[in-house]
Amino acid sequence: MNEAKNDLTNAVSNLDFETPERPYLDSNELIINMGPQHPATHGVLRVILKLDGEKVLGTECVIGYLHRGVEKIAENRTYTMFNPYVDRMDYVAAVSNGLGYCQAVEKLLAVEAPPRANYIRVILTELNRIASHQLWLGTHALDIGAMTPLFYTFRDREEILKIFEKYCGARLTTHAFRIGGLQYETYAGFEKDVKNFVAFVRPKIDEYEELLTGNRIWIERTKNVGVISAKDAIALGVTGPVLRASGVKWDLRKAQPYANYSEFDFDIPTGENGDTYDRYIVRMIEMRQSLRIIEQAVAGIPEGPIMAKVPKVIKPAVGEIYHSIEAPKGELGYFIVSDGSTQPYRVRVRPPSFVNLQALDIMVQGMLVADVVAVIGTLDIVLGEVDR
Amino acid sequence: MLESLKSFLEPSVARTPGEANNQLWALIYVLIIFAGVSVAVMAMNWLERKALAHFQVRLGPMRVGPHGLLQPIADAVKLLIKEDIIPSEADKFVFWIAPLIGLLAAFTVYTVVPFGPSQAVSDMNIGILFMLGVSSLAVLGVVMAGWASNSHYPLIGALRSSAQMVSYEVAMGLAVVSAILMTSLHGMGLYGVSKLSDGTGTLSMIGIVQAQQEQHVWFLFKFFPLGLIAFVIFAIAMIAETNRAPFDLPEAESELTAGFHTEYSGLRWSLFMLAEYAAMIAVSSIAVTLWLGGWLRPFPNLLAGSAWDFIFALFPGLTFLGLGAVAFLGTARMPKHPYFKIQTIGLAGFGVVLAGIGIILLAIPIAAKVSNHTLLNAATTTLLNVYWFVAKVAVFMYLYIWYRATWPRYRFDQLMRMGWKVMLPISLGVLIVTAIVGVLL
Amino acid sequence: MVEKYKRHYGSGLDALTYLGQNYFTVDRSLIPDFLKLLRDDEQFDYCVDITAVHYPKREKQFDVIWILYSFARNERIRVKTQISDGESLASAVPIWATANWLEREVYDMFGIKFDGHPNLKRILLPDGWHGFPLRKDYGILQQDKEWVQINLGIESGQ
Amino acid sequence: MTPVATPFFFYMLSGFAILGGLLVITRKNAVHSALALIVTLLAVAGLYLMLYAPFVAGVQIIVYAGGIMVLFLFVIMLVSLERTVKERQFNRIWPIGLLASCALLALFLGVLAKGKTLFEGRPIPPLTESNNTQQIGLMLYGNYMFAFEIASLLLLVAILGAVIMAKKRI
Repeated sequence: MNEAKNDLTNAVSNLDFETPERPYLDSNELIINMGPQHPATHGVLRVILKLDGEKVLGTECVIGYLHRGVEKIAENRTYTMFNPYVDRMDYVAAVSNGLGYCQAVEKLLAVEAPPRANYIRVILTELNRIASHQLWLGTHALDIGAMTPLFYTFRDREEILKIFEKYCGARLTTHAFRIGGLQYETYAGFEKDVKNFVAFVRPKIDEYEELLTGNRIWIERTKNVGVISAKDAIALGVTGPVLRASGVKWDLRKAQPYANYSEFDFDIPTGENGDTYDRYIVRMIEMRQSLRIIEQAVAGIPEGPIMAKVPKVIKPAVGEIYHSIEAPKGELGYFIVSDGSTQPYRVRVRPPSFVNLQALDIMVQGMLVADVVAVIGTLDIVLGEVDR
Repeated sequence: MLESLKSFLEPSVARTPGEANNQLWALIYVLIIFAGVSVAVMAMNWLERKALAHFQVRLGPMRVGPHGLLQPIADAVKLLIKEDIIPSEADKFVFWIAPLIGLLAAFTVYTVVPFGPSQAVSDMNIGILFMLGVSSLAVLGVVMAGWASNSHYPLIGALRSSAQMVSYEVAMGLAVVSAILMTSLHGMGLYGVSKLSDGTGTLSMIGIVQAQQEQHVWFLFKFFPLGLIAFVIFAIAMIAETNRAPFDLPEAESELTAGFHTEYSGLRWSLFMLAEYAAMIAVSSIAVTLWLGGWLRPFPNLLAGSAWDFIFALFPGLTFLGLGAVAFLGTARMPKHPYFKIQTIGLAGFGVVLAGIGIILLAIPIAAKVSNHTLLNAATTTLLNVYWFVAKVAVFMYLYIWYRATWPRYRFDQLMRMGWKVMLPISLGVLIVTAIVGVLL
Repeated sequence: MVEKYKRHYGSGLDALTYLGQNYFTVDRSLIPDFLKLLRDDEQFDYCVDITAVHYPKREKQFDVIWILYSFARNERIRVKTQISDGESLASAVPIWATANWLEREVYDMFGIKFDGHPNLKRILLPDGWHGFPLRKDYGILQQDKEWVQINLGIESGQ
Repeated sequence: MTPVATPFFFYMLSGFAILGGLLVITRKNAVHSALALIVTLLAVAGLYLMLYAPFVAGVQIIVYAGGIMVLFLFVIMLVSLERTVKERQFNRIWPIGLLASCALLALFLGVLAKGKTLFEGRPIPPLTESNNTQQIGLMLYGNYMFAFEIASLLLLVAILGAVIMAKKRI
């Protein structure tokens, strides 16, 4: 208890924001501790807010409550053994994490996954992107006070999880990919399921938009809230939909295509103002674009092997590699250093949530408490990935 | 005793217990209203959970009783036996008294709510003023709770609440005044103004409804669209006054965890909830009284005559029969598994109770029609008055749930801006235009 | 580009490629200037990541790595430098704002200090923690027993 | 209608008013003082009711207890409480305070002593309760129109002043 108190004062003393001299009525500056147990911090994020009334003077994020030392674990596991661990970082987009890791190791080994594996990887990853965005939308809307979208999105996300479960037996931490390709062939009816899902979810996305996009309160709550300019976004290393909403048309799937994204036709949505509303619109369009990719991919799955020729014991040559993919939250990078043994010498994960969260402070300066909640939601952080 | 009973059921006497200075009857009325509101709050609790659930593609409570019908009782028992925690740093006395003040304010308001021309505890000649005044005291409970908890989230909730209620009370009051203004015009119909009257209106709740009866129009439609605008302003302000979505900032759970009642638990917390729902019903009854003709049935003048009276008199019974039919439908759709046997029986029993009430309520007007007995006639009238009033209030209750399921929450500054820059000027404008129209027309 | 900088800096800089990925190894003394040059003249305006690798057997124990990206050139580059334990580096926060948390994490995990960092303290681990977990001499089961005992009240310290 | 204005209620309400007033000045905690003030105001509203002035009573509740006191509480909560608790409660200007209260007391005693001559001995005819509001309206907009307008002008000036003072800080 005592320790916690000290901790708070320490953290706050670092918030040395200027306060104007107030000779007359001195309204108290309130220090509020939001989290780690708070309905709107999406996990165990703790934000210390310095408030003047309801106006935010400064914030300080305290993270690490979910720190599991993933990078340290990686150094003590073989390449194959570490694969399931990456799913536990961004647990709402586990498939993307797996894709990034597997491809990084494949790059280090200089092998290439066969085309059929790539197609299935793309389908699953894009499904996962939709699932992640749906979860984001539900919780974000709930933060802003709209209860109902949460249940709609979770209902529809369930269909994706069912496909995952049928494919690999797991719903959340799927461990769907292996280094060099896939372990499992698709189940019978996979393609039909995916096609059905695409047909099913299109009108559902319209349904979400009906509830929110034109809603006056929603617009008022999100327009010009948490604005970040393209310049600031780049300087802060913000990636993903947050960067695109600021007007930077940059998506790793297009900029440096991995897997076989170059074969598909899709658009990169961008916003103009870089506010919460634009980020919302960008993500909604991204969901539709993902559906487009899935449609193309599922129509063109080639026959063939699903696993490349990878040695039983993975022992990459001495060297290092950085590989990054466009995860639902932004650029997810893996920096792997090999010393020639079966265990990676060092695995560094470049987590999009962690870097994006850094932008919270400048996004909420001068805003109100309610906006802090909206901005945390719009950054779409997953604490498992922030803390690793 | 019977004479006394008759005298109060007789609509021609049309006296409230307060007016007749009959303390015993007043007490009985108070007890009936207290019980009725408490039951209504429980029903509302169940209804909100169920309706909200169905808005959100889920089922809501299903375990406690058939379709969760006993859930409110289970909740109440749980809250009663829960540990009552008072934070050690809290201001004990204020913390203790805060929920009581809210509750007191919410229930005192019902003194003047007119369920019929004589079905009110008392008919004060400042009725509406009394209602607004007492319901404005409810904010004190919220503010005291927030402050006494000695914690930051409740404090912010209390600050929001006080600012919000004070701002919206102004617009609300002006909207009410424009309705009161209409009571002074004695003409008939939508734009009717009579030069013959002395032009004095009334603040009495019963008087306001009677004015609508005399003018043959609900004030909602009077001077269309002026009455409608004032009503809409009131309808918005009353949501803000009762801290309900989308104006539930004082208890916004995603920002302030639970706002002013963060530190409350168990019984004390349930008192806040009781007060909130009671206040919702109370402000809805103000709206019904002022704009929707209170206890008047639809078209009391256009569709006048004993035949129409009789047809409308069947409504309460038919409503309950309908509810009973819904319950039976539910029974029929229950799974046939033995596990659901008790629930099926329970639901059927509930349906029987509802249908029984429906039959009794049907029987009363029919018997009155046939026998034309004074007492039966009086009972029919009372029944109808209360029925139509409650039915109108129920519509508002449903709207409350609907709003909550649909809209995101406003932000504090937006709420304030809307209160002061939109609602206040419009209500002021409506008031002035109403006055001008009333004088010139 | 590489030639230009090689000429300019001489032996302090080396450009290498592995598996199609380019990286510079530079001397520690060049650090803030060279990074600034990359941002200003070569448009590497996006600092993807800052991290470190520990080689306990080397004299200069740490590799510190900046991963940079240029939107204009659609190109990635890594800058690598070696420092020994106890030495500090100039902070990149004035160059890329994103370096703030990334450097804090490097400090948290490796104990590498960055001069001129506005708020260099632990980020993932609690403030009072002893030891730097991603160093190779820090065991995977190791914990700061003292911290656990004081703050969590767990006597065994595990 | 039987009168509710019994001496019992009068003494009870006055007792509440005085008790509340005493608590207002003796409580160290500003919020407690404000709450005590609300008790006083409500008691005074009750006294108005006993004088058959329900409109004034209602307005007293709405404006003072419901509106102004909530704003008071709002301000008190915003301002640092810890500091006010530490500060001295009374400013020690005893002589002036004593003088003022003595003068007030003398005034009251004078009224009490001369009461018989100031007011006629007969009981005031009870006002009809039903048109109380109308009477107030007629009074305000008839006899006292000028005073009413002056008061509203005064309030307008006060509002402007408050806005200007607040604007300076921003």
